[in-house]
Amino acid sequence: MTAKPIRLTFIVILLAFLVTMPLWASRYAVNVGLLVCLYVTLASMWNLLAGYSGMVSLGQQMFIGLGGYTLAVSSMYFGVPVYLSVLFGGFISVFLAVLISVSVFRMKGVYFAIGTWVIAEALGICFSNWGYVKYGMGMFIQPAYKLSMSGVYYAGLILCVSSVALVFLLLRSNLGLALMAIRDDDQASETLGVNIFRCKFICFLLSAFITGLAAGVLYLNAIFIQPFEAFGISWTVNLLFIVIIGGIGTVEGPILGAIIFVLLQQFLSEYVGYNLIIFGGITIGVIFFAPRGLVGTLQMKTGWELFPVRRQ
Amino acid sequence: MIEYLEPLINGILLGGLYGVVGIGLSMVFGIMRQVNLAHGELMILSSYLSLVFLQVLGLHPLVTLILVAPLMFFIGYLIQILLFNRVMQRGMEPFLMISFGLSIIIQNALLLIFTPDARSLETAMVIKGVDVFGLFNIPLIYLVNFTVGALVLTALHQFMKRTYMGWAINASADNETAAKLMGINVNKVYAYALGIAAVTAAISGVLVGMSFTFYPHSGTQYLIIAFGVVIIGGLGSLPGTFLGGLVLGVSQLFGGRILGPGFQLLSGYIILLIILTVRPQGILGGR
Amino acid sequence: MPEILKVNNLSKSFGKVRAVHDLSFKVDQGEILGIIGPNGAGKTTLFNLISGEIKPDAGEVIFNGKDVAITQTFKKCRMGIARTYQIPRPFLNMTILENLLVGSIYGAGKSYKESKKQCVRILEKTGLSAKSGALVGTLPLLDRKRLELAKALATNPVLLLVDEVAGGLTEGEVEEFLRIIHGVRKEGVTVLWVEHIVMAMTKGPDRLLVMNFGRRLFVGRPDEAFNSPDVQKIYLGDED
Amino acid sequence: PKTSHAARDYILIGHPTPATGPIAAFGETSKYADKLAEQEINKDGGIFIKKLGKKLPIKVKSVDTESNPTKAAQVASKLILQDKVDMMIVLHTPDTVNPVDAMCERYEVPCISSVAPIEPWLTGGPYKWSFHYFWGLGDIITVFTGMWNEFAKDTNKVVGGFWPNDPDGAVWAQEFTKKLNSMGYRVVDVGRFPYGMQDFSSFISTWKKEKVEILTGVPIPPDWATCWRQCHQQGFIPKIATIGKAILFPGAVNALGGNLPNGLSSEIWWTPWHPFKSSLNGMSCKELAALWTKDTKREWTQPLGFDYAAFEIAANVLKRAGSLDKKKIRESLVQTDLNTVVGPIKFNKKNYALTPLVGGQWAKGTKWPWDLQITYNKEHTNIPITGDMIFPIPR
Amino acid sequence: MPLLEMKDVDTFYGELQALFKVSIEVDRGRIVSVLGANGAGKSTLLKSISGLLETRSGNIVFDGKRIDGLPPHDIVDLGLSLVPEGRKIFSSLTVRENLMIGSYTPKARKQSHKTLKGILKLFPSLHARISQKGTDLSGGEQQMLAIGRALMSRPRFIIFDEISLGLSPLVVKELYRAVKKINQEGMTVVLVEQDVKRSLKVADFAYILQEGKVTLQGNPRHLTEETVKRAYFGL
Ligand SMILES: Nc1ncnc2c1ncn2[C@@H]1O[C@H](COP(=O)(O)OP(=O)(O)OP(=O)(O)O)[C@@H](O)[C@H]1O
Ligand SMILES: Nc1ncnc2c1ncn2[C@@H]1O[C@H](COP(=O)(O)OP(=O)(O)OP(=O)(O)O)[C@@H](O)[C@H]1O
Ligand SMILES: [Mg+2]
Ligand SMILES: [Mg+2]
Repeated sequence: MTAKPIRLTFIVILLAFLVTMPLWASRYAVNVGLLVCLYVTLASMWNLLAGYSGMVSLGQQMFIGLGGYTLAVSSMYFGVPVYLSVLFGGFISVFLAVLISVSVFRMKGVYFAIGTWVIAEALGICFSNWGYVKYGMGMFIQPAYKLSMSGVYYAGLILCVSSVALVFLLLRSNLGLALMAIRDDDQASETLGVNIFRCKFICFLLSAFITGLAAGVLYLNAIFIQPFEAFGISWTVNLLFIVIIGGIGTVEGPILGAIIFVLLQQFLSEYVGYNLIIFGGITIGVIFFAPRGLVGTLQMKTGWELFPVRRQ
Repeated sequence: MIEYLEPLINGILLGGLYGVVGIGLSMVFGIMRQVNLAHGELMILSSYLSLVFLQVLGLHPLVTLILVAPLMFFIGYLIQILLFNRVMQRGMEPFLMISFGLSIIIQNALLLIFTPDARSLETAMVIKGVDVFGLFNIPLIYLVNFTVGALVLTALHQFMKRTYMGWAINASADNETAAKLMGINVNKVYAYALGIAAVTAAISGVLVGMSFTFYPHSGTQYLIIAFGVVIIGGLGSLPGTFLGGLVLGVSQLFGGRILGPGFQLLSGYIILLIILTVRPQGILGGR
Repeated sequence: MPEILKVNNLSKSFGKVRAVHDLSFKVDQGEILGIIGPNGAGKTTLFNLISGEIKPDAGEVIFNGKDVAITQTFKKCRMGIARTYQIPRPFLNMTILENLLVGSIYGAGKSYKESKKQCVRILEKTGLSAKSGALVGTLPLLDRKRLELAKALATNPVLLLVDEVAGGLTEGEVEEFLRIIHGVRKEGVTVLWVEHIVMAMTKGPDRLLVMNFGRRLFVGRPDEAFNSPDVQKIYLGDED
Repeated sequence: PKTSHAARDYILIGHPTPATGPIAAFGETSKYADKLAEQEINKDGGIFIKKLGKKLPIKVKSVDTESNPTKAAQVASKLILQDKVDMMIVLHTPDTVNPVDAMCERYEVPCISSVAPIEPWLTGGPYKWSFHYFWGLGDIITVFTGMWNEFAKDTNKVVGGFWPNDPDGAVWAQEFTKKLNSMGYRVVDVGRFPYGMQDFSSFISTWKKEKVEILTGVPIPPDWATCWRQCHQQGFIPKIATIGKAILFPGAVNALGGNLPNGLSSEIWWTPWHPFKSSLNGMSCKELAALWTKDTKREWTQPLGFDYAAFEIAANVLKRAGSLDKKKIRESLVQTDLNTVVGPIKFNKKNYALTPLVGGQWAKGTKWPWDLQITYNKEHTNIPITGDMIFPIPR
Repeated sequence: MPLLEMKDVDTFYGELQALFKVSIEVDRGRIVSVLGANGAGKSTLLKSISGLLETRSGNIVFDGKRIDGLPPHDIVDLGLSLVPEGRKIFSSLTVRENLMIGSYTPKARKQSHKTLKGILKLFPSLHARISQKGTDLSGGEQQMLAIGRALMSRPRFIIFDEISLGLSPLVVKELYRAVKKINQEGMTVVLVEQDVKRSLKVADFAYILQEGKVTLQGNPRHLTEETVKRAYFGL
């Protein structure tokens, strides 16, 4: 097959482009690049849950908020180096994921979606009632003032590349097979020996960990965190937009979706008053014209995949 | 004892309102198996429509329903025909996205037309209380909300259980192909269903508009209530929706009374999570 | 022959319906036990109880000397109990090969390489080789039935529960399934087979279990069963 | 990191504003005030830049924050990095001001911010590049208690607190409780509560039980509307209700419905009666409010003056800097000493300036359904009293 | 004039052609059997008639009216009913509601209660489960429900896809008796059945499909087992 070398070259060129970006691109471009990287990461993790394991979560923001707050608390109150704090954020997110897993895995489909959302809302309320993190006032992550832009960018890039690679490898692994089976028919997959709880659990933890990390990097860039926003549903709605516009259940979907999303956001913010109406219109339009997302529709038309996960 | 009677009664009555807020979503969510993120906006749109009629024609808010309800039915019908019908069979996500797009369009169009100013549907009722044995007052508006809520839910439940249209809505959602083979015009039936859901949104929009103030972005807040209510009760069960409203209302007010006001909303969520953990299909949910 | 499965006083009700009622029987290793009975007699429910998808109200399911009535489904599969569904339940968005790999990797616990080899063999055996890369969504009924059986075989079963795989097939196709199942038995697999096709049930099983209203009505050789007046009355109906 | 000035023939001022979302009501006047000030500044060519030897007009670039802090940070960095703004102006609530100021600190861009109390703003300090003008908590406590003290004899000095768990609520609860206790008031605090509650009966019955006669707090408008209506439903009407934030906007007040706004008191940071003049063209506050009403057919609101004043400061600072070098602009900001429509602005060591605060009350109006009257001015007697306090709140 | 006439119909699944110029005729009051191996295109044929699948060319005339291109629900209104492959029971309706929805068309509604009684008599095991959820039934019971549901519309023309799938021999026998009876009362019937012998025994006419084409047609009494087999497998 000739597809394989083409694919490899493409990936290498893309990587080279991304890695050298801070050297030649404007700082604005790098900033946008960072946002794209972070959204790719977050969306890939949502896609891992929703697109491959059938766990449509509306509560990813719980890990975003937790990651951000862990960063804020440990860097501001304990003087922990920022990047280490970001790592803590990942671990705390995993901890939360373990705590709630027994409860949320009993729920399926929309129940799971709403269940996770409610947990995130509840966490938001808890944080806004908690004096230690300054109630609803929010916190500044001041050590981040001093970080270099390219440093944060590379952190984002590493997360982005490793999350995509992780999803790809995971799907090519045996676990990926089980996940797809669970998504299609969970009961039937169980009678074929798949331990559903374990598979979902692994995915959920991975997704929590990386989402927590990405949130840390995100708030290194945003610097100010506030509970209602950090634990707000709009995060997951954005991820939903990215994954669905890009193509759910594909590795490439979140990448394309994130690029479109970030560029749209940058572009639209200037149309004050109309920006969201246009955004809504575009959302509906894309769903109509590319029902399987852009990547899904492209794949149908051309049959070409950048990251093939099927077993022949 | 008396101390707990007040939150109990208030909670039940508040729950009635929550129930109505949930019905429209329950129709779409439980019966058509889709998540309509624009439900809250349909409610608030109705509140604004009622406001317009109220100001232009000088009617009582409840009376404006005579105009608002058919109008919303028509709007719901059109939304289904033009937008939702195209993605009904494509799983959960495309529908989620389209309804999300619709919700931000409605929200921001309202913002452009009506400015971000607060509005309310004025009636003399809102500041009246009903004295209960001289112990405490129950807001009159709560009684109205509860009564309307109970009526709407009962009517709709009977409609879904006893009429061909009700069966047809359920059947279409279960299996489109088979429904077509029964002679059901599936697209039209869905459009009726969303029309009905929009009418319940209109009713809850007017009640909410009378009880509270509203803004173009108020919809979101009611959406999560509606979700809670439907989930607690169990998908597809209209009595469940009403029960869900009561459970949410009572647990909020009790939580607020016992744990402190900061925990009023939180205790509602916690009860919700506990119920879902113990009974992942909701209280009256079948599967 | 050692006995591999023993069902003791098993009961399961759904509301007022007693789907399986105080049922007991034994199966020897390597045997093919056919199960027949009127519609709603409880055959599928019995399978669900053995494979673990539903838990019994009372009674025990003894597999290889161990009571597995409340063991989790996936564990039972790994112990060697495999099943097919009356209405095929393939993984629609996966290829045929992938469908089988799930069972082989998770149920049989093999490595990816070994699994692939095994699956290719099973695909040949069930006549699906030509379509191994196709998505399941478009397959016609016969192929779905074949796939249903192939998936179960991929888990390397000790005990295979077959629920109406031959329903809706032509005589020739039924005979093909008969051959496959006899082939499986030759490898030492015990088979429980539910079917409404009289031809298959006379030729296939060593013994027949006849169920009615969740109870055991008759156990014995197929010819005996079909000649029994009780069975004729409740199951076959009068000659026309 | 440095941001250099882009070659262009105008001065670019970035202005993130909450045009949509829950706090959009604050941003309502932004667009109008921006235009007005921009026209005035550019009337005779704009601002003289020494290095170029000519005047450059200013241009304002507004972007929407969607009332979301993270979005605000994002659009601010776009303004800084992509549009290379020479200066930033940001107003309206900590949620908008804090993240934008953080971005300005990070990328070293001079920034003028306002309409967020000093205390939550200060938590992001010490600031180098951001300069803030507004009132602080001390001022508001003084004004509120000042208003109550005038009727000290006629109340039992029991104060009910209605403070949400947002940036303002947290700080207000703490400071008010401390101060009020020292002044001989008793505070009945029901605790911090989240936005969007539908039922406040547990609050109200607590206040009733504790015989509260003065109600105070800093809720958002919808929560206050719900609470105040339910107070009436429960037959609980305190003698005084002094509420921050929720009754700033005529829209929110009208929406209370019926006679409910009558007698509600609040803080006042700007009115048409403030005795200040525009540093751009000498226009009085009254004229400014009249212009707004003429052009938009709507009642004046308090943010109008503050929106406008931000541009007065910007023009003055740029004029004195005579340069687009960010350091020079900052220096010039430090030296600011200007009389604006919201009063004199002179930034202190911590980069903020306090603006005068008085107290007032909503009463039946003539032109509009409800008018905000200034009823208390002890600390700033140059601001005239326009009406007498209605006491107690009529039933 | 035949009740149903289908001429040179081509049907596709996407790019894949499943029917090639298929022509069939069904006379009023007949029982017609459609036979063929798995994948021969029987279900495709039936779906084309009932409007579930669009035909690409050719025409279908039912009772003098062209029905190709009409949506399925309009075709049902004309009195044509299909028992689909795979039962397709409505999961949120009870057995009773599943049956009642069968009489959705205005004509059928008027007599729904009477029809219901008749159907419960035909399938007594449904009677016992009348308020149970439709999909909680056993496989065979679901098949009965699907058949009963289609009969509820009191069609003039009924098509059974895999009529006896999953039914016990006893029930099958009774079902065939019932089919004969409703046929005698005037209903036109099309049967798809894997049990060739039984099917040919009741049919007045038979079509045999192979790979999407009609390879044999005729009166069953004139068809020998040999010719049928050949038409089936193309031996
Ligand atoms: N989940 C359920 N809820 C309620 N009743 C059920 C459920 N599952 C099965 N039943 C009932 O239990 C009885 C036994 O069903 P089962 O599926 O075991 O029958 P079966 O012998 O497999 O019949 P068939 O030959 O028709 O497939 C049936 O009468 C059925 O209606
Ligand atoms: N949804 C579909 N998409 C693509 N191809 C299909 C689809 N359904 C059927 N086919 C193909 O069309 C052909 C005819 O199928 P059809 O279902 O009509 O056969 P059949 O005679 O009814 O067989 P069976 O006895 O298995 O029901 C088969 O080759 C099948 O693979
Ligand atoms: Mg069965
Ligand atoms: Mg078929």
